[in-house]
Parts: sequence; C-alpha cells; structure tokens
Amino acid sequence: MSLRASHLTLNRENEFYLNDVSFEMLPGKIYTIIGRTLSGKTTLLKTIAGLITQDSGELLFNGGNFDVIPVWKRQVAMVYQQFINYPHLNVYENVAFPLKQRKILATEIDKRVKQALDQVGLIGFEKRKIQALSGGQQQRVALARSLVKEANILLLDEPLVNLDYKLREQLREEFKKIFSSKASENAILIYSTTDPVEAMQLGGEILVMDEGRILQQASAKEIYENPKTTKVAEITNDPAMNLFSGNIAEGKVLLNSTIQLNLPTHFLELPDGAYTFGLRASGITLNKSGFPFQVELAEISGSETFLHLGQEEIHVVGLLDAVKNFDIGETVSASFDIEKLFAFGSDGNLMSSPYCGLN
Amino acid sequence: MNKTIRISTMVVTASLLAATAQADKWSDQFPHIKNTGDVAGECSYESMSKKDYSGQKLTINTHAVPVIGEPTALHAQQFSKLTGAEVNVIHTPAGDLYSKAMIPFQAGQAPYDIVFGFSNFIRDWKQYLQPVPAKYVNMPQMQDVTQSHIDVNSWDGEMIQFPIDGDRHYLKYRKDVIDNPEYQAKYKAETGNELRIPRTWKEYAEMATFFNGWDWDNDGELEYGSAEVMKKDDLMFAAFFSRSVAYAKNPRVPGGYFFDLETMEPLINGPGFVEALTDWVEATKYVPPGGINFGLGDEINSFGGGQTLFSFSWDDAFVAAMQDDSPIKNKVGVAPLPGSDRVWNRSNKSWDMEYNQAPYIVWGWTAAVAKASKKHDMAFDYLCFFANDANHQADIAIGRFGVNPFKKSDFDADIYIERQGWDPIIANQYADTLMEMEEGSTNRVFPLRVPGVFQFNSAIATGTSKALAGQLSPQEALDEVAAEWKKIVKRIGADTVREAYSVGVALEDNL
Amino acid sequence: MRTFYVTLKYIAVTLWSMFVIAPFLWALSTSFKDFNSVTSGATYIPWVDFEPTLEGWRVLLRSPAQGGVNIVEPYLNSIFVTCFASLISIALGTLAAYALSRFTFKAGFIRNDDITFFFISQRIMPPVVLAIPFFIMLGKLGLLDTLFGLVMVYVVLLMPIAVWIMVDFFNKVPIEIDETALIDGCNPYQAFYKVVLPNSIPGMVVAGLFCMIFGWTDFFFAFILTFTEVQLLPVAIVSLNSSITPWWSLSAAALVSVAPLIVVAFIVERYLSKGNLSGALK
Amino acid sequence: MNFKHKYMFLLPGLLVLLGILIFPIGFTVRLSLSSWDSFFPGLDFIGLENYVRLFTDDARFWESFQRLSFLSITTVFLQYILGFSLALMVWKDIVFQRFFRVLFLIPMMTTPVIMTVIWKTVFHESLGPVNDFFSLFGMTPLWLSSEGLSKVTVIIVEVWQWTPFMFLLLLAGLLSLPKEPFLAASIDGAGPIRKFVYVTFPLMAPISIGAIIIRLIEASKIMDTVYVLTSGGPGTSSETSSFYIFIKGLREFQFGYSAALSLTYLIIMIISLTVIAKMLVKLMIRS
Repeated sequence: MSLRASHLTLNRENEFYLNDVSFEMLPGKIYTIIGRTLSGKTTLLKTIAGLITQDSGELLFNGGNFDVIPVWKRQVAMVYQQFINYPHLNVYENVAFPLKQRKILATEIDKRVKQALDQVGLIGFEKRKIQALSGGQQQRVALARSLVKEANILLLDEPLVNLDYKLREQLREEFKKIFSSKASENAILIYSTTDPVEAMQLGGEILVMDEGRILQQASAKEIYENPKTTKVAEITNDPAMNLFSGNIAEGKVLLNSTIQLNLPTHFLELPDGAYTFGLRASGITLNKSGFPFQVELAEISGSETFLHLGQEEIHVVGLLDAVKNFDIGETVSASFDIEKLFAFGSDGNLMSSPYCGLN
Repeated sequence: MNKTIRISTMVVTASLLAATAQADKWSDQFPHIKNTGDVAGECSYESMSKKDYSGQKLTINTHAVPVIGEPTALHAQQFSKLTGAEVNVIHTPAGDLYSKAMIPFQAGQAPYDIVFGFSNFIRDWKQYLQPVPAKYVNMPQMQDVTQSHIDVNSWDGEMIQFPIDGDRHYLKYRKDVIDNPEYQAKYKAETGNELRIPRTWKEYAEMATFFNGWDWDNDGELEYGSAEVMKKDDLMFAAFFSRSVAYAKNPRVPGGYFFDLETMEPLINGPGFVEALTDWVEATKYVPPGGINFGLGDEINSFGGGQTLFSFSWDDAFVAAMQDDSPIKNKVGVAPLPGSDRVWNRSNKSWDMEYNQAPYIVWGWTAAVAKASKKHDMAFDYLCFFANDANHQADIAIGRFGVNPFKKSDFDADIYIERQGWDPIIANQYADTLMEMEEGSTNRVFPLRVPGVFQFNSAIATGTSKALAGQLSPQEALDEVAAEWKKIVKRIGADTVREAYSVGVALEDNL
Repeated sequence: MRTFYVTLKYIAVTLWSMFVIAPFLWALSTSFKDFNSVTSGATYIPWVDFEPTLEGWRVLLRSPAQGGVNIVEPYLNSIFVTCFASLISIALGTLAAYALSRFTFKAGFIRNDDITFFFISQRIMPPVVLAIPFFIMLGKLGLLDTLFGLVMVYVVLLMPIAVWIMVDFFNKVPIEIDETALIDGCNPYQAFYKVVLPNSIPGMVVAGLFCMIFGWTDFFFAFILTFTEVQLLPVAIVSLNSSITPWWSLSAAALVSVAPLIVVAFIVERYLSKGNLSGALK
Repeated sequence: MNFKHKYMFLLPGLLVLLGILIFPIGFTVRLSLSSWDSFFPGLDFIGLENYVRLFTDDARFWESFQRLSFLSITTVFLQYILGFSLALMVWKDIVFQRFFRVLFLIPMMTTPVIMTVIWKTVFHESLGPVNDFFSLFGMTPLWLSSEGLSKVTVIIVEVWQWTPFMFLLLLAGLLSLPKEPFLAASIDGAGPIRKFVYVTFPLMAPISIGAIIIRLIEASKIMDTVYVLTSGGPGTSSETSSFYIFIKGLREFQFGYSAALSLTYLIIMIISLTVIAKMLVKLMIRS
C-alpha cells in the first residue's frame, strides 16, 4: 500500500493553496504535517480525502490513479479540528454510521462500534446526545468514527487544537498509543498540526509546509538536527529559533558591534562572509560573563520562563528552566551557546548544523 | 308623446298591481316575487321552467355583494332551479370588473359566459361581445325599456349589452330642511334668497354652505352641505360631468361635447368645464370631514345616514335614505340636476346668458354575453330572466340590490307608495323626475364611449383630483387633462376615436 | 436609574401592545354593528353605544344569493394553495439553497451570489406585470382556474423566501458535517438526505412558516390570477367591498382570516424561545 | 466541494422558477416593444417608443418613484427602529414575555389588504374612532384626504403591519448572540447604553442589513395599502410606482406601456437595492 503525490498544485484567485507538492507515504507510519495556519495543511488533507480536486498533478494510491475515485469510495477517514459529528444521531449511531453505509451486518457493526468506543474510552456513553458531551468527548466520538471504518488512510486535521491544554496533553498521549496500534494495522496516518512539540512527540515522518509548499520531508530527528532552511527552523521550533544576520570574519562570528562570538568548531570550514545564524531559545543562558541585554518581556509558562531580550537591533528569546520574575527594562547578562549555532546562507539554506556538518 | 307613454305605462302598471293580489305557484316556490307572482312573458318563471339546461354550466362575473352582485346570485339560483343549469357566480369589486373581463378577452380565453360591467365599457368590449339576438330585442319585455337605456346599451343601432338596470344622476335633498318654514325664513334673512330646490349649481353651493357644519336636524351630530364622489377612483369623472353639463352642453352647438368631432380637439379645458370645476373646488368646503376622499359608498353612507343636505349621483343614496329602517325615510326629495344661468357657446366663444339644464345620461350597470362563450342561448336566457318583470319589480324594491328603474312601467308612483310605503308626494316627484330625464329631454349628454375610455376617464380623475386637492388651479388641471387627452387620441388614432365618438354625438344631436 | 428604565420599558411595551390590538378591537366591535350604528358616528361598546347584531357574521355563512359571501370554499382553497405551494417551495428552495451554500457555480460573469440574488429578485417584480403573460400561459397549459395553476404561480412567489432563509441557514451549518458524511461513504445525495436534511428541520420549519405567512397574506397575485372556479380567501373577502362598504361583515371576515395565522404566531414564538429559530435566521 | 451532483441540487428549483417565469418575462419584454392596449390587443412592433415616452414624457412615473423612495425608506427606517427597540425590550427580563412576543408578531400574520380595509374605517374622517378622539380637542385631521397626512396614514399602517417582521428577525438575532462579549462588557463596567453601542449593535449589524434589505424589497411594492386607503390620492399625492404601473396596466389597459414601466422599474430597483446594500454594509460595519 502506498500513497503518492506528484506535483499537486491548487491555485485560487492567484493564491497558492498547494504548490508543487510531492511525497510518498507508506503504511505503518505517522506522517505529521506541520505548518502555520493557512499554510495549506487542511487543503492537502482534503485533497487526499477527495473533497478538493487539485488543478494539476496527481495522486496515486497503490499505483492507481486516486483522482478518479470519488470521496465516498476512497476508504479514508478524517477527524477535524472542529468537533464534527452528526448532531441528529447519538454517540452509538454516530460511530455506526460509516459501517451502516457500507451495509455491514448488524452484529458485526455492534462489535466494531463497541470496540472503537472502548478504544477512545467512551463505553457507557452510547445513548448520549452529541450536544450533551464535552468538547473532548465529542472529539473522541469523531475519532472513534474514523477508527471504526478501518480506513486505508486516516486523516487528522489538528484534532487537538480546540481543546484546553490539560486535555490536549492527555489526549495526545492516548492518540499516540492508538495510532501506533493503528499504524501497525497497515493504514497510512496523516496528522496535521501547528505545534512543533506535538509533531516531535508523535515521532514518525514530518512534512514541513509553508505557503502551499513542502519545504522538507524527513524524520523528526533529522528536522530537529538539520532544518533545511530558516523557514523550517522557525516553523518547527517553539519558540521559533532565534535568527540573526551577521558575518563570519577574522575567525569570529560577528552579530553586531558588541556581540562577537568565537567560531565554533563546526563552522571552521565556512568561508568568511554574511550568514544568517540560528540559535534555539535553549541555547541562550543567563550568565554573568555574557552580553548585556534589556528585558523586554518575561512570559512564564508552566515551569519555564520565556525571556525576550533586546540589545540594539538584536532581539532574542531565551528559555529558562525555572520560574523567575524580571522587571521590564532590567539589564541582564546572557551568553550564547556557540556549540548550538546554526548557520544559513543568504538564500536561507542550511550551511552548517551543530549536529553534523552539511558541507 | 309624453302622454301616450304615460298612458301605456299606466296600463302595464295596473296589470302588475293586479297581479299582486294573486300569489301563484311560482311565488310560493320563489318568495322573492311574492308581491307580483310570475308575470307572463318570454322569460318568465313559467317560460324558463320549460327549458332544460341540465348538465350545462354558466359562469358569470358580476359585482360584489350586495349591489347587483346579490341579485345576480339570487337569479342564478332561481335560474338553476328552473332550468337545471349549474350557474357559477363570481363577485368582483366594481373597480376591477373591467380588467377581470378584459384580461381573458385579450388573452383569447372565455372563462366567463356573462360579464357584468358598466355601459361605457361598450366600445372596448364590443369586439368580444355577442350582440343581443333579434328575438330578445323584439320581445315585449324589451319594448318596455326606455329609449335612453336602449341607446346606452346599443352601438350604432345594434344592441350589444343587455339592459338589466337603470342609472342616472339626479339631485337628492333633505325635504324636511328645504320645506322647513323656519329655515326658509332664516335663510332668506341671511342670504336674501329663497330656500327652495336649487335650480342652479350656484344656488346649490349657497345652500350647502349655509347648512354646513351645524346640527340642523337636532340629533346631536353635526351635519354638512353635500356628499359627493370626490375620491380619485373610477367613478369620479361621472360626478364631474354631472356638474359640468349645465355649463358646457349648449343645445345650439352640435358636434361634440367632450371633443370637437371635426378636429378631435378636446373641449375639456373650455370655460364651461373650468367653471364647473371651480364650483367643485368650492364644494370641498361644504362636504363632511374627509369628503374629498368619498367614494360612492361613502356618499351613500353619508347622505343615506342623514349627514348631508344634498347629494347628486346615482339612485343608491336616495334609495338608502328611503329604506324602512332609515332615520330619514320620507324626509328626502328628488329633483333634476341643478342647471346654470349661462352656458358656454364654443362656436362664437362667448357665454350664452340663459338658463340651461341638461341631464347626463350616466352609464350604469349592464351585462353582456361573451362572444367566445359556447353557451349563448343559455346566457341570454339568464339575462332575460334576470330582467323579467317579476324579478325586476321585486329587485327595485330592495335598496341594497342597486337595481333601479329603466322600464317605462317603473315610472309610476303607485308602485313605490304601495309596495315601499313612500310618501305619495315624494313618490310622484321621483317618478316624474326620472321619467322626464329618460324620455323628455332633447338636450342631454351621453357618457364618453370610445376606445380606451379608461385612459380618458383616468386622466379626468387625476386632473380634477389635483384641483380638488389644491395642487393645481381648475384651469391648469383641465389644461393638463386636455393635453393628456390629446396624447391618448394620438396614441389610439384620431380617426378611431372619432368614429366611436360620433355614435354618441349622433344621439346627443338627436340625429 | 434602573427603575426608571424598567418603568419606561413597561410603558413602551404597553403602548405598542395597545397599538397592535386597537384595530382588532375596533373590528370586533364593528362586526356587531349594522348600517345605522356605523353611519351615526364612532361607537364602541355594544349595548351601551349601539344595539349589537350578528348580521356581519351571518353574512359569512350565507350564500351570495342571500346577500352573503361564502368564504368556506375560498378558505379551504387558500389553505390548500398556501400549504402546497409552501411545501414545493421549501423542497425546491432547500435543494437550491444547499447547492448555493455548498458548491461553487460559475457561468460567464455569474457566480453563486448572482444566482441567489436572481431567486430573491423575484420578489421585486410588481405582480401587475405578470398578469397577462401568466394568464396566457396558464390558458395555454390548460391550468387556468385550477388549484394547480395557482400553486405554480405561488411557487414563484414563495420560493425566493425559502431560498433566502435556507441559504442563510446552510451557511451557518459547518460544511465539515457534509464532508464527514461523504468521507463516511455517502454520495452527495445520501449525504444530503441522511445527514444534512435531518439537521435542517429547524430551518425548514422557519422557511415554511415564512412561506405560509407570505402566501396566506398575498393579495394581488391571488386577485389577478383567480378567475372563476378557484377563489382565494383575501379575494373573497375583498369582493365583499361593494359600493356600500359593509363594515360589519368585512370586520368579521378580517377576524376570521386572521385566526389560523395566530396559531402560526404561537409556533413561531415557540421556535424562537427554543432557540431553533435563531439558528435558522441570520 | 465540487461535484457534478451539484447541478442536481440547484437545477430543480432554478429550472422550475425559470420554467414558470421565462414565458412571462420574455413576453413582458416583447410586450414593452408593442403598443398593446385595450383597443389593439396585439404584439405589433413599435421599437422603443414606449421607453422614449417613459423617459421624456412621463413626469408622473418619476414622481411616483420619488414618493416610493420617500415612503419605503421612511417606513423601513421606522420599522427598524421600532422593531429593534421592541426586540430589545422583550429580549429578556420581562414579565409575560411569551405573551408580548406572540402579540407583537400578530400584525404580520394578517392579510394587508384586509387589515387596511379595517384601518380605513379606523381612520375614517367622520365615522372612525381616531377622529372621534381628535374631536375632543375640536380637531378633525384629514387622515385620508389631505396631501401630507395621507402619506402619514400609509406610513402608520405599513409600520403596524410590518414592524413585526423586523422584530422577528432582530429578536431571533439577539437570541443567537454569544454571551461572552456581554460578560466582558459587564466586567468592564459598561452601562446598558454603552453595552448597546459597543456590543449589541455591532454584533447585530449583519442581521440588520439583511432585514433592512428584505424589508426594502417588500416595501418597494407598497401597493395594497395605497390601493385600499387612498387609491393614490388625493391628486397623485400618495401614488407609488407599483400603484402607478397598476393603473396603467390593469385600469387603463396600456399593457405595452406598463410592461415598459415595469421593466424599467425592475432594473432601477435592482440597481438601487444593490447600491443600498453596499452602502449599508459600509455604514453599519464601520460604525
């Protein structure tokens, strides 16, 4: 089983929703599409489902043309970010709906519905009206409905984004379990998200999308270690990777007149010149021997603190592993971990990564 | 001539009254004719009962209930009982009778076998109507119809519509006020003139003004001068023409009243008409509140309810006032329309300073059979039955039916005295006035009966109502009407209009 | 301050209620009058101001031959035409509205909005225009004077309303529900009747109520296009309007004609309270 | 979504509508190029003569248009203000809520032409209750027969009849508003007036626009009321476009000409309603 896309393009009113998208997907794996809002993720999923028809390019399933098969015969399942269920049916009927549509024996339906409900933890809720469920429960029903079909392709479009933080964490764990068992059942799973943490956590293969293009397709580790471009680096990190333009000259990394860093070893082979340097927030630490910065903003998130710092035209976000209060405008001293520096060329392409040299 | 008519009338009436005494089998079955019983004739109950139209269906479009609509339905029911025909009667408000019939006519459909309408529709409708067959024209029942009503229903000598009702405009006044010596003295003292039945529109105006806005019959409510049709609707033009005949119809000037027959120039903005419209604008001061928006119904309610001194359109207001339950029964009088002290002479462009009075032979209800109908015999039989002597006699006694005298035998005061309990003086006055209008006058005006008559009348209504509302002066308003008329004549074609108009003018000029 | 607002509110609501009720009360009082009570100036309370009579009401049950006006048959005709035309309008209007809400149509410069406007613009057309053409057409089709012909004409009048309400309604139903149905193996027709339709009932009820209101209260179409056999209620009532306006029977007829729609007012209010209407109206 | 099935949804309705209308509309267009009238019922061809007459020689038509604009804009404006106020009043916190809501809906359920006959008796200048009341102060306003007041009467009756329509749409809108913005405004200490100006009104703008447009479409046909109350009088002072077309068509039977009038009217209405809709969107959304 395989799903292949070649040069999918969709253009509406001079705006690209899909721009030359090509990939190949195989069963047994989770494919995570990460991209910002409006980057084309949903469009791509709907195109795979058959709800949208691309302008050019083609989709092949098991080597056959997928485009000629209408959506209702494609054997796909989809979970939306809105909690989409059939409001006129109760939980049981909702989950049974796709099976009834396939004219499966009632006893078989019953068995599979129970099983799916069990999987999502909704046993006992069969007779409930959809409106009487919480958001998380509604989304579980939607998931159960997509699981029960045993579809070849399971599409999940930011399924957790509309849930509160706690529930999201919890469901994400459960989903991961369900998915791994599902993936082993020979289905292609495609999951879209805006959240880098989620993408990394699910593991599997990541497709980074921006403005309708696939910027990079690789394993989570690869994306983390070798983001192909500055754009990928921004999209796949939260907070986004700090980017500074600067130069390599005289054996130093020059960001501005005060911030001058020693050349890390993995930069040795780079020629002098202008680069864009990248550093994850975790690469910035408060340290007496560092450079002076003004605190612009301190956001506390859980047990961490995001610290927005500024010096002249340089603005960076640092991540502290502790909760700490800062006054706005306070001067702090921060140092850059040069061993974690990325270097990108002026075209934005990765030139050197701390994990392994690309050149 | 007058005398012979009177005598023949007396004979017929005598026979009718004689019949009263003996109820027959038909009046048992049909209580409507209990006063007369069946009256022998081609279309009597007896004759109709011998016809068999069972299984056939007759569809009639008539006016709303009760005026004309109720008798139509009643006679339909009787007709149905007698002949076995199924009769379907549709009721339509007066203003829409024309269009309700015209739409199917023009679309080439025949949903109605019989259409009720007004006599002035004749030119527009004529091409769609079946002329009355000779056997009906020549029957005695038709011989009894007055010449005016034969003329009104005929086109160029051919009877197109079937006379079923008589209509005319005449003056109605509060006899108890005009004859009241106290008021006569008071009036004389204040105006220097006699209080009597007004002979001219100026006298009418003076009296109406004098009696406007105070409680002259001591009923606790205010009374007013006059109730007239002033609402801009389909009847307005008739009220205006009734007021303008005296000033504009000169017996010495033939060749057209509305148009100069030779040039087809409208005469409607001539001094005679302007004078009449000036009077009419003046009249807005002595009508009841809202009187400027009175339609015929309001006029009937107003005069018939005892609210005004005068009224001058159709019979209805008078008949309403004379109903048994009316508070002013036998307190109202009847007279010919007022005249004028001078009349415009358009051939020498000056006023002829002499008394002039002319009846306006107002159009009224008629009925006709559609050419496209497939049931001509049955349809004519129905109309003939509608107007047979027994039905007609019974109908004219019921005010709400709106059926009024049009047969010579109707103009006998005894009918009203005996059957309806009228004061003999009033009854005689009524019969004489009507008879004089029908048969006596040689100076008279027929309604405009030309193609597109509605456009002409609508222009009149629009123009005069602008004058009544004070939007325009009478001269300006009538100039506007004349200009509009010219355009309509041009659109329809001067020759077409002339050809149609000449038929009416020939009657007016007594040719 | 708060008491002031509340007092003001109750005063306003009471005043408006009086304005709403006034003509009905007047009609009720008038329906028991006769010619003399009407023409002797304004009177209000029976037995005190005037001697009541049932004549106005009796007229409604009497045949025209007895000076009445038979409104039973027109009443039934009106109910039939209104309901039947409403049903057709909703059926077709719902389908069209669904298409306009969900799919993209393109033909030359014409887009979805233009098609929607085309539907709605049918209500701009003054009915006078269509009288002769409709008459000729119905005549040619042999549908003149039939209930079916009238229903056909009323569909033109009512479908725009159904389309207007249902387009708004569908625009607020998430498209993802239909998509889910398609993904779950329904073809577009099945998706429509198995999923969309059951969830559109509130919208359809509201559209139906509106159609019924507008159908029931229409006069000019009914007036121009009914000729003989098939008369509708408003036309029958207006044909009471003879040269003497019978205030009493018109009043009675007006009250009778309002009655069934008061039930509709209750239904509308119920839907409103239950919140279904709000979902169905923009 | 884009399937070939989409036509099966749209076409039944569209084709039925087109099927019923294509003949009447085509016929009307053809009619407008003919001189069909009571005397010559037939489709002769006179070119654009009717349109020339309409544009060069028919002040009455254009006056009726002005009057129509005045009447419809005034009535719809009043209906909107009143309908909105009433909806706000029975929206919440009121006793007999259900009773008032039903009551306020009733006028729209009545047949205008029949109720207008009743109104005509109410406003009857000498026999109606309104002037019975005014006569206490020695006044007899001429509700139906003076130039200015007859328009006022038409407006009063139209407001009575159709305010419920606005009321219904706006109340339904109010009931579907989200609660959060109100909560937020309350927390910010906003009084009822500020809440209305900054929260309710902006949230209601889209519904308001829809309601106003629909009412304008309906109000532009003001006809039953005028037909019964004043027949366009006194003079031509309450004659609206559709009533004028009615007179030309079904009274004077100038069908060719009235077809030209109707089509012109239709086009003007479509254009002006579109413009008004656009203007309203700008006005309401911005404020």
